[in-house]
Amino acid sequence: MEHSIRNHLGALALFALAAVPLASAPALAEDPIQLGWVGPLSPPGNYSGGQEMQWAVQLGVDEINKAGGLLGRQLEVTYEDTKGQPAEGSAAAVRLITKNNVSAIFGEFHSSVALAEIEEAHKYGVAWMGTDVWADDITAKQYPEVFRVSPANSLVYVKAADWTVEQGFKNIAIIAENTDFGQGGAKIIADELQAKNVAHTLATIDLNQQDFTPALLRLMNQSPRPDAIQMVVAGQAQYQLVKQACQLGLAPTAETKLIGSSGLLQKEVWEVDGACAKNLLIVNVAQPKSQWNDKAKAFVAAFTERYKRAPTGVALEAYDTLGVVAEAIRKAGSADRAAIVRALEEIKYEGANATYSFPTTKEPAWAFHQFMDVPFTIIQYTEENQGPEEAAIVYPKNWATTDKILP
Amino acid sequence: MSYFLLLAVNGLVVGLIYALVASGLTLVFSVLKVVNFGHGSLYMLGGYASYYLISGLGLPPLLGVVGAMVTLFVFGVVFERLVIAPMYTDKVERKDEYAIIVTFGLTILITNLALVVFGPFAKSPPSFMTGALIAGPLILPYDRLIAAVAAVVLLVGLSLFLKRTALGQALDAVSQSRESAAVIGIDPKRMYTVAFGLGSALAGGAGALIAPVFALSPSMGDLPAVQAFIIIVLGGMGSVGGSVAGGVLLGLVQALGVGYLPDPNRALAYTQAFGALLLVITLLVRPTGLFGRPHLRLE
Amino acid sequence: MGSLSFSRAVQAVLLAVALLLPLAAGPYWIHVGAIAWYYAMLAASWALLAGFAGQFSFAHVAFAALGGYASALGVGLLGLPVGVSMLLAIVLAIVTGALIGALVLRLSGPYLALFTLAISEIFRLILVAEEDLTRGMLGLPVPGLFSGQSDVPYYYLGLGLVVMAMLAMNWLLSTRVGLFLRAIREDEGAARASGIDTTRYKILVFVVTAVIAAIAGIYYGHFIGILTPNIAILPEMGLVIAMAVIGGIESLPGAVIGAVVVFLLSESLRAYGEWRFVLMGLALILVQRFAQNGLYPMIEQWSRARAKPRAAATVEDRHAG
Amino acid sequence: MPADPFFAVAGLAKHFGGIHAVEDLSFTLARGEILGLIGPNGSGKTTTINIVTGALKPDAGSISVEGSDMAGQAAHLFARRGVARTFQVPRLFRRMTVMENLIVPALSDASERRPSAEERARGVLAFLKLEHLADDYARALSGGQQKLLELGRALMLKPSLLLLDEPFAGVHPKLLEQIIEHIRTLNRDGHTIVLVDHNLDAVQSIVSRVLVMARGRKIADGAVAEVLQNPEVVRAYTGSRAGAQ
Repeated sequence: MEHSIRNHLGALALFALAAVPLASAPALAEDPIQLGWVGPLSPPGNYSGGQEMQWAVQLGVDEINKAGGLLGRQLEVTYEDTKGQPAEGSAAAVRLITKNNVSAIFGEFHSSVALAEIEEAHKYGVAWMGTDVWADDITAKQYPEVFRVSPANSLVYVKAADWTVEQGFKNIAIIAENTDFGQGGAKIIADELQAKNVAHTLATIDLNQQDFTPALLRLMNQSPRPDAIQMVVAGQAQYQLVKQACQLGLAPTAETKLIGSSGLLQKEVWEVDGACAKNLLIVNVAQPKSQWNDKAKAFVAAFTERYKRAPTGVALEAYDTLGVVAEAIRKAGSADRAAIVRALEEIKYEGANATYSFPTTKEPAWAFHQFMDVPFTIIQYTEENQGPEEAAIVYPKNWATTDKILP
Repeated sequence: MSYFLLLAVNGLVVGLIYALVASGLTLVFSVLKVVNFGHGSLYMLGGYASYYLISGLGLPPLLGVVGAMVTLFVFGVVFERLVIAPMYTDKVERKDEYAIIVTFGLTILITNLALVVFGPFAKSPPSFMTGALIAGPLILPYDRLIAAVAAVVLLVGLSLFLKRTALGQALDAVSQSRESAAVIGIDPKRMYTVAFGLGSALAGGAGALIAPVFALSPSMGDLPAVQAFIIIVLGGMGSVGGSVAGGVLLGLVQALGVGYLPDPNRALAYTQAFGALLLVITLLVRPTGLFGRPHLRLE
Repeated sequence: MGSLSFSRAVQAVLLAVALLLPLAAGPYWIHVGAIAWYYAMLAASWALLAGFAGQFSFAHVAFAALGGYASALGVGLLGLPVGVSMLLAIVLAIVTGALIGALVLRLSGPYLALFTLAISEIFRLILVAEEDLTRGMLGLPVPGLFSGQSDVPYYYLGLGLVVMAMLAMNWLLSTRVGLFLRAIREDEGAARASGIDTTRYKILVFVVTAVIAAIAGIYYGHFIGILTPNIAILPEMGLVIAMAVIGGIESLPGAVIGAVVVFLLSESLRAYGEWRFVLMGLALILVQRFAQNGLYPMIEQWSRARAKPRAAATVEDRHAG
Repeated sequence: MPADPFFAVAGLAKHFGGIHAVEDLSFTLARGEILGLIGPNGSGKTTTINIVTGALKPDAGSISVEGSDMAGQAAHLFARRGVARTFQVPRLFRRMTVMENLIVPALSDASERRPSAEERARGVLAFLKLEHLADDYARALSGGQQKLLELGRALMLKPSLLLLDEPFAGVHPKLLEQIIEHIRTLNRDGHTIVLVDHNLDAVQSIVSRVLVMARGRKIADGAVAEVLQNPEVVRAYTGSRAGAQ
């Protein structure tokens, strides 16, 4: 028997190999302050958005550490790829909380994943700060630990819908991707248009899809032809939509405007769509260049220098998310989880994109811990190869650089 | 009527492009009797290969396509020799499963590798020709037109190659019957290697041709692969002509389905389901495919 | 019978480790372990379907999705008690499993693979598109099963389900049905000529494995708390296939160990990002290329050769388990 | 007419596309009879076997087994009725042991228990002189041993009719004698046997009656010597006979 067991050790080694991480050592007191970042870095998640967020956060971390860290301690962020899968998100959250012993969690791009993560954050009493997750439900659950710097769908797409109505569009087509982001946003817009009695049609697209021509042809042949197409698409499918709508002569044209989401702020829009991207309207949740503070200017410069591409709104949001969390730690005077949660409710932090605070109002439900003054602009590319910060601002009025929509 | 025509022409053009994607899969199946579940990743590799050849070496776009095909041919030959070839020996018992697993493993390997190597942001090689052909109610972007014409050229070329050249006839002989091919002095194993290399080259060529039409991303091959599966089933597995018919049928069904189904939202959401449903029904009702020659696998 | 005792010993040790793990490991590994049980159930039942019965199906994760969604909708939409809702989901899995089993009777090899792939995609697209019912990609909330904050109850529930599924499948394989399934895998025509009603057993194996997959999905949904159609995407199916193949497609304990090892490895190598999946793809190809029956049976064989060297290595006890 | 026609087919036909693989085929078998079914390659012999064992459904005709018509029924029902077969190229359960190969058909009878099945299997193995291979994988057997095992597997069905599709093809001469001997013994023990071969010489030493097929049709049926005189048979075999050697 003894003999045979010795022979079995080989097989057990396989299992033991997998169990190695079980034995990792607990953190020491004067170790760096640990924070956890969550977001999609691989499919089926929106990995290009996640990558930009991760870069922006690391830039911020390096800045803080170079300046001496927080409370005299260095800052260390563990990045967890959640692949856009809720189970990955909840496992990542538990891992960050229990294994990496993080003081707070932030990030995320997908609402469905965020909804799984906040359950764990709530369970363990760890602050969770959403960077670019728009579903109302996230803050509507009113967990004390859950905050959000990004807009809620109701906050932005109500505005976007209102703007289209103000512009006098009479017949609006909504094209939404079949993700939490797209379906959530589309519903808000549709409801708002419904409430204002504006005709609209909804079309949902699959992100893997590459040929949208039949759907666009259908829109073209609608009578009357839509005078605006609002895309609620984050993934790369949006580039295809723009290109194909343009090649068909559907939009953007004098007859039909094309309004897109922030994915179109990435420079790839010019590589893929070329001239077709001219006259595109884009919903942007970042401040216009004219409003940039020194922080924003410095961030944009540093980001562009380091990653050889201009940051989009998502990067600014991610950078500010880290800033908010760091500020809360400073204010709390410790990396204690509960203290951070408390500090976040009292914070007033000037970031690159806005000055953040998190109200405790409970009505409407989603407003709880929701940053309300999200900068919201609608911009229009007026030249080829334009960066978003150079583009014309058509909304809101106080920031507008033009009062005329092209063409 | 012009609406119908618009949809139909668009469906036809896209269908030809689909057929091109499927042609390599067809060739591999007809000779090796293997469904290459890694086809989509080879297609993706072809797209990137041409992108880097064009942007890195400064090749003209069409030469980039040729370069991509050569690259993928070599890749296919090496993969076949190293991984697929053992299948023909007695060591491998479950041959069908073996082939599915190794080619599917190839997809997992390459798709994730692409993400690491090529990065997450979309890339797009330059257009073959910008703008669109406008004739009456018809609007056809030139890139699509060129891809469709190239598809026809490649498919006709493939058929002629199989019928007219010695190598092609040898491939065709092996696809009809390994045993009889061996009897007349053709080494089936060499033909398997050639077929897999050519199949990979065709996948790569398709990816390269379509790259300017759609953009490049590491997951760009997922959907075309599924569409290619649908097409080879529709067309009767292993028949080039059948694949063309299958591709066009799929293109038309999708275009007209999206164009005419009553609920526009659902019509679009189910675009891919149309094709999958077509596959399911074909396998149930007419397992030999709609257009192809009957195959032996079914008892 | 060396392998029998070997396999028993390994399984006993692993079960003991699994039972005691929550005492030693922190909440994270308990959480991860609880998810690993989901994959273990899927990999083992897929191994029964594909490895033993030769039905290479790509629809297995779709059955998990079916179970998870049905149970969640039963509670959320119909207002049923959780237990009733779960039962309903299982009944649905039986019916669907039988239906799919009956539809694919004439298909084998790549045709079966393509058919099930298409069915799985259609089902996933329905989950995405019918958002009024499923909430689409927003994700369907699923009520939890236990109050309290700890994942330990889920961990033990999952472990219990794995053990029960293994006992049930092992029992099935030890009866004549196991013999018939393998005969059908080897040569369906010859099996029929030997008097086996292949139709019946092919449908049976689809039903049995669909039920186990559905139970896995039900467990998973209630544990994670939210379901999205991504549960049934092709890469998830690929993960299950990789687990079963690497562990051993013709060995139920091999598949379970494969699932646990692959999942835990991919968790512990998170720092390597996408490289983990590159490695997994490579491992899948290499295992299939050089150890077609998977690593566990190889280790089993190796240990037997060490324990009792003998010339004739043809006798294997593949029911060790 | 045989005295006890317990197996009879009448008007059997099977078409594949435009090809008439079997056309209007009728014959009967008496209990205990041994029949040689011969004909050139492609004459429809294997298709006939496939039809009368349920592997293929006939387009027309009846198959009566002990008085009941089974045409169109599933293959396993034929097997359960005692109609057993072997294949041209052995189709064993390759990755199952010899013993397992044998007990599969036995256990397809729900009333048979495993111990008794194994005991019967050991008897069959003894008869075939394969006892020493009981625990080997079927795939590890030589070609001739595989043929024997397949015969054994058919025997496990307790067949009333045994259809052997080219049992001598590809068999080593040393084993050939053994197989012929087994067939003789089985026939002596009361098994009704149909022996399929394209080669008349090979079967005429065992069978007394032959049925000759050509292009899907029966062209002769009778005692060996008689059939050999039949000019149509000679014509059908001219040219193909040399190739069949």
